[in-house]
Amino acid sequence: MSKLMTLSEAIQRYVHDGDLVYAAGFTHLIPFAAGHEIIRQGKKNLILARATPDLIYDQMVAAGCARKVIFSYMGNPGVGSLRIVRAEIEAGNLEWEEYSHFSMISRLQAGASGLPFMPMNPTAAGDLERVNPNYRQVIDPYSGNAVVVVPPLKPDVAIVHVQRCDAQGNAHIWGIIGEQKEAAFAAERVIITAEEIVDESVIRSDPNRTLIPAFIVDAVCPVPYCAHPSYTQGYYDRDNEFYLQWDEISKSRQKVQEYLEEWVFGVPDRVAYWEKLGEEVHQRLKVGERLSAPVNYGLY
Amino acid sequence: MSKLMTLSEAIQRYVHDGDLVYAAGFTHLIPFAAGHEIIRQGKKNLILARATPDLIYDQMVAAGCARKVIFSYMGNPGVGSLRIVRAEIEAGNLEWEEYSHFSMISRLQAGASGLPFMPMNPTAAGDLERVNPNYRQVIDPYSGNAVVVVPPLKPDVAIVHVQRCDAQGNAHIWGIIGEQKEAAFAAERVIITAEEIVDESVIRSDPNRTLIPAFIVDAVCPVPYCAHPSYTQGYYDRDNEFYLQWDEISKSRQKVQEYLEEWVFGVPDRVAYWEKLGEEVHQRLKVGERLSAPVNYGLY
Amino acid sequence: MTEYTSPELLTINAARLLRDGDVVFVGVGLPNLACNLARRTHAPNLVMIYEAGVIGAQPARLPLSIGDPTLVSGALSVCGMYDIFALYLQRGNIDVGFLGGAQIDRFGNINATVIGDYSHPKVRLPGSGGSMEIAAWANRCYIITPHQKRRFPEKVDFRTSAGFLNHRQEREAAKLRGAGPQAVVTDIGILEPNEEGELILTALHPGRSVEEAQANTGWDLKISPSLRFTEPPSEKELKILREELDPNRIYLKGGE
Amino acid sequence: MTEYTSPELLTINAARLLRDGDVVFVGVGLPNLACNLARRTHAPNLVMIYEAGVIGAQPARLPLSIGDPTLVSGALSVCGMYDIFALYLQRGNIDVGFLGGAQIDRFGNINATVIGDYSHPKVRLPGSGGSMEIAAWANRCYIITPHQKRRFPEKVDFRTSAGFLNHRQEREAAKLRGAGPQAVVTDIGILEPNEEGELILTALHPGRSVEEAQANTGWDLKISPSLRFTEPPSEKELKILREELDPNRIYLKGGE
Repeated sequence: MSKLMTLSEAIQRYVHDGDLVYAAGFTHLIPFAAGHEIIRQGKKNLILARATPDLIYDQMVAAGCARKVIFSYMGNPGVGSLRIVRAEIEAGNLEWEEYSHFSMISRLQAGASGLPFMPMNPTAAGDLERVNPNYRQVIDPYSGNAVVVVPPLKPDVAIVHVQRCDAQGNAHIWGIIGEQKEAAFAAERVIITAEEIVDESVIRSDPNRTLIPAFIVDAVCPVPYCAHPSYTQGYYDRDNEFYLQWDEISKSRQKVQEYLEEWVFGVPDRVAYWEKLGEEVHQRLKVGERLSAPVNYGLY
Repeated sequence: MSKLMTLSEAIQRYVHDGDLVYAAGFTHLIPFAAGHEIIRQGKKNLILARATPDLIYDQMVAAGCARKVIFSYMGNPGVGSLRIVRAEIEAGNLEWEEYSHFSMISRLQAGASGLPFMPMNPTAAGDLERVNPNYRQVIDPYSGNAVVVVPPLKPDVAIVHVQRCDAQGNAHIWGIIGEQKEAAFAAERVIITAEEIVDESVIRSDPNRTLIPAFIVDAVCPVPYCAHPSYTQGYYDRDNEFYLQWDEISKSRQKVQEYLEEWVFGVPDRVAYWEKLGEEVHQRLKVGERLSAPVNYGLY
Repeated sequence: MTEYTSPELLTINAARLLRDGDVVFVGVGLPNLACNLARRTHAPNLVMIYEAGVIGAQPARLPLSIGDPTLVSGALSVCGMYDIFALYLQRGNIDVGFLGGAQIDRFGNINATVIGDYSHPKVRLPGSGGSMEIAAWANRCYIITPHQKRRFPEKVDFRTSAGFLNHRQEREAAKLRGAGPQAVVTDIGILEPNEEGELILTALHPGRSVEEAQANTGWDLKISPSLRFTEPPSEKELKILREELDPNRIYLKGGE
Repeated sequence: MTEYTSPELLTINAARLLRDGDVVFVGVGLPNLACNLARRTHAPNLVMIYEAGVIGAQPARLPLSIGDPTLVSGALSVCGMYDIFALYLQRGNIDVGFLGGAQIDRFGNINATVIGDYSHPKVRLPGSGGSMEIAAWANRCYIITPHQKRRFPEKVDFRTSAGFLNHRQEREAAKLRGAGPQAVVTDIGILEPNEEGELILTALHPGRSVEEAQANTGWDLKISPSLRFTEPPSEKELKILREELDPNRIYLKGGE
C-alpha cells in the first residue's frame, strides 16, 4: 500500500498543534524541509525534542511554533551557541527539559522498546538529576547499588529523513544513523522524507540495510535535498558555510525574520528552495561517488 | 595489527577449561568448526551458553566438554529434540540454567552495555522465574508496577562466525544477525572465524556493515565452511539433511561416538572436514548469486 | 465433499482467523502455511515477521527452520534478536502470535518446558523460546494443536507461557500488553475463552461431535450456547495449500 | 627556540598524554588534532572513536562538526548513538575521553550547562551532550582549556560532569567506572589531581611561572613538590600539525 504524499500533506495530516515532535538526526539527515513546512503551516505549541536541536529548532522557535524544547546538547554544531533557543530560554519565554546524550537516547530506546524505563550506570554528577525530576533511581537487586533510570520518550510524531525507501516506507539508511531507528519505533506516527523513492526490489536486495519497516510508517514524502544545510551521506555535502552564516544571522531577530520570509515563507516547497540556492551552492555541495562493495545474499 | 591465526591456535590460547563459552548464532553462522576444535582439544567443564544450543552443543556435551548449559530453546531447529543435551539433563548428569529468548538476549544486552541488569515487561507466566533465581523484580519508580530484570551475561569467550573481516578483526555480517554483536561486546575475549579475510579497504567501503570492531577482537581465524551444517548467507546453504540425520544418529550413543571419531577426531581441521564431505554435498549446498544494490557513501 | 487431512483442516481454520493488515509473528510449519494461505485469500496485506529477525520474507521454498536463508534473501528487512523482541514484540507492534506446546490447560496456559518435576524432569521439552513473551505481548494469540486428552490437562505441569492464569481477571491484574489466547484450533473444533478466560468449545468441524471433543479434553469442557460448525475447507483453499504452498506435502501429509 | 601559538602548545601537550593502543573518544577541534598528532608520532595504534558513532575514521579534510560526512566515508565502522554510548562507553571500552566546559573547579568537576541559577540562567550554555557519561565512564579524562580565572572557580555553578566531586574518596564511593580527570592541559602548564583529588600544578610550559598560574586560578592553587617544565614543542610536532593536520590554520591560529 503506497503512502506517497507531498510533505505539505503529511505535515497537515500528521503534525498537530501541541504535538511532541522528534525530527531525528545526529548532524546527519536532519529534515530541514519538514521544519520549514511546519513553520509555513503555522503549527503552534509544539514540544520539540532532539538530542541536538541544531539550526532547525532555532528556526522553529524563532517562528513561534514551539512552547518547549527537550534536548541534551543545544548548540550550533562545530560553531557555537544556538542563539535563538538560548535567548528564549534566558528570557523565560521557552520551557525546556534537559538530559545528557545517553539519557536522552535511553529515553528513546525505552520508548522504542515498550519499556517503562531504561537503566544507566551512575555518573555521580548529580545536578542534572536534581533539576530534572524525570531522572529517578532504582536499586539494582543483584548488588544493592543505585542505578539511574529515565522514562520512555514517546513522540506524537517522528520525522525521519532517509536516503532511499520504497513507496510503502521500507527505508535504507547509511552513514551516521544516530537515533533514527529509535525515534521511529518510539513515536506514535512516523513521517519519512526520502532523497529517492526506489522500487521495492532495491530494498529487498539488501534487507539488513532497512532500519525502518513500512508497517510503522504513516507517510512517505519524496523530498530531494530535504536535509540542507545538513547533509545526506552520498547525496550532498554539509553546508558548513551556512552553519557559520546562521551564527551571524541569528544575532539579530530582524535578520532571522528576513531569513524566514525569504527562505521559508518565500518558497512554496523544497524544490523551489533548492533552485533558489543556485548553481554555486549546488556545485559546492556536490559529492563524488564512493560505492560500497556489494555483498551476496545468495539465491535460496 | 594482524590477529590472524589458525583456529587451533585461537582455541588453545583463548578457550580455557571451565570457561563460559558463547558460540553465537541464531540458526545462521553457527561456528561448528570451533566446536569441533574444542572437542579435539579435549576442553573440560565448560559452561556452554546459547539462546538455541543447536547440534553444536549436543556434540560438545556428547564429547564430555561441558558441565552446564545455559539456553532458552533447546531443540534441533525444525526437526525436534536435542537428544544428547536432553538425555543428560534427564539423567541428572548436566547442570542447566534456562531463560526465555528475550530474557536470554536481554542478559547479553546487559553484558554488552555494561549494565547491572536489563528490565523487561512482565509476562506473568511465573514458573521460569520461580525456578531460576537469576530472575528478579524491581519496581518501576514511575508507575509503581513490577518489572522483571535479568543480570548481565558476560561470557569468558565469544566465538563469532562472520562472512568477511580484515586481518585486524573488523567484521561484516549480513543475513540473520541474531545476537552476534551483543555476544562479542559482552564477552571478555572474542574469537572471530571468517569465510573470507578481505582487505581493510573492503571493510572501509561499507562501515555501516561492520557489526564488530577490531579492537574488541582477540583472534581472527580464516575458516571457510566453518558453519556447516549450519550456513553462511551468500556462501552456502543450510544442510537440512544433516539436521535430519543427526536426529537419527543421536538416538544412539554409539553412533554419536562413531560420528565424533569420524568427523571430529578423524579430521585435523575444517579443510579436511569439508573435503571429506565430498562433491555431492558441495554441489547440494552451493548457492547462486544475489547481490545487494550498492550504496554511495560519497567522496568527502 | 472433498477429502482433506487433519493438518490441512487445522491450517485452513487458522488462516481464517487472521485479518487483513495483521502483523503476525510466524513460526515454521503450520502457522507459516496458515499465514501464506491467508495472504493469498482474504488477507493480502498480512505482514509476516519471523522471530529470527526477518520482516516481509519472500521465501522461494518451504523453510525447514525458522532461520532458513530463503527467508532472508529478498526480505524487506532483517534485524537482530534484541530488536525483534524489543522494538517489535514488546513495543506492541505485533497483532498475532502463534503458540504451541506439549500441554494447554483450561485457562489457555501453555507448557513447553517439562513433564513432571522441573528439577528432576520425566520428559525435558525444548523450553520457552520466545513463547513466554509472545503469549504476554502479542495482541492476540492462536494455538494450533491436535485434540488429545494428554495435551489438554486441567492444569499444566509447568506454566511456560501465560494464558488467563487462573481466571481472566488474574491476567488483567497482571497488566500484560496482549489480550491472551483467542482461539485454540484443533482437529475436532475450536476452543475459545469465555468471560472467565476458560476455554470452551465454540465450533466443531464438519462431522465431529461434542462428545468427541469432551472425551479428548482433560477438564470438563463446556459448550458454547452458540456452538457452530466450521465451513469445510474449500476447493480453493485446498488447491492453494497443495499446489502452491506445500506441493511436496512436507507439513500437510496426514496421519499425525 | 621555535615560535608557536597557544593552541599548538595545548594540542602538542595533550597529544603526549595519549598512549599507544588507547581507545579515545574524540571531539572536534583540538582533541581531534591531538589524537591525529599522537598517531603520527608515538601512538600509531591509537583507536579514534567519534561520539556520532564513527570508529576508525580516515577524514580527507578537517571536520567542522563531529558529524561530518568525511568522518564516515572510509571509516571502519559506523553504529547508532545508543550503541556508541552503551557498547563502547558504558561497557568500559573507552580508555580516554576529552572534556571541556565553561568552568572547571578545584576537584575537576565541570560546568557546561549554565552560569548563574539553573531556572533563571544568566548565561545558558549548550549543556552536557555526552560529557556527563564520558567523565564518569572513560578510564581516563583529559581537559584542554585556556588558563583563566573565570574558567577555574573554586566551585562550579552547575556540576554537569563529575571530577572528584568534593574529594577523591567521594568519587570512589560512587563506584564510577572511570578514574576521573587525569590532567588539565592549559596554556600555562598542566594541573593534575593529588591524592585528595584536588587539581594541583604539576608542570609549567617553558617561560611560564608559578605566580602566573596561581594568579589565573580561582582557588589557592597548590604546587607539586615535583613540579617540572614541559618539553617545548618539537620541530617535528609543529611540522606535522602545521603541514599535515591543519594547513589552513582553522584551529591552530593564535590569539585566543
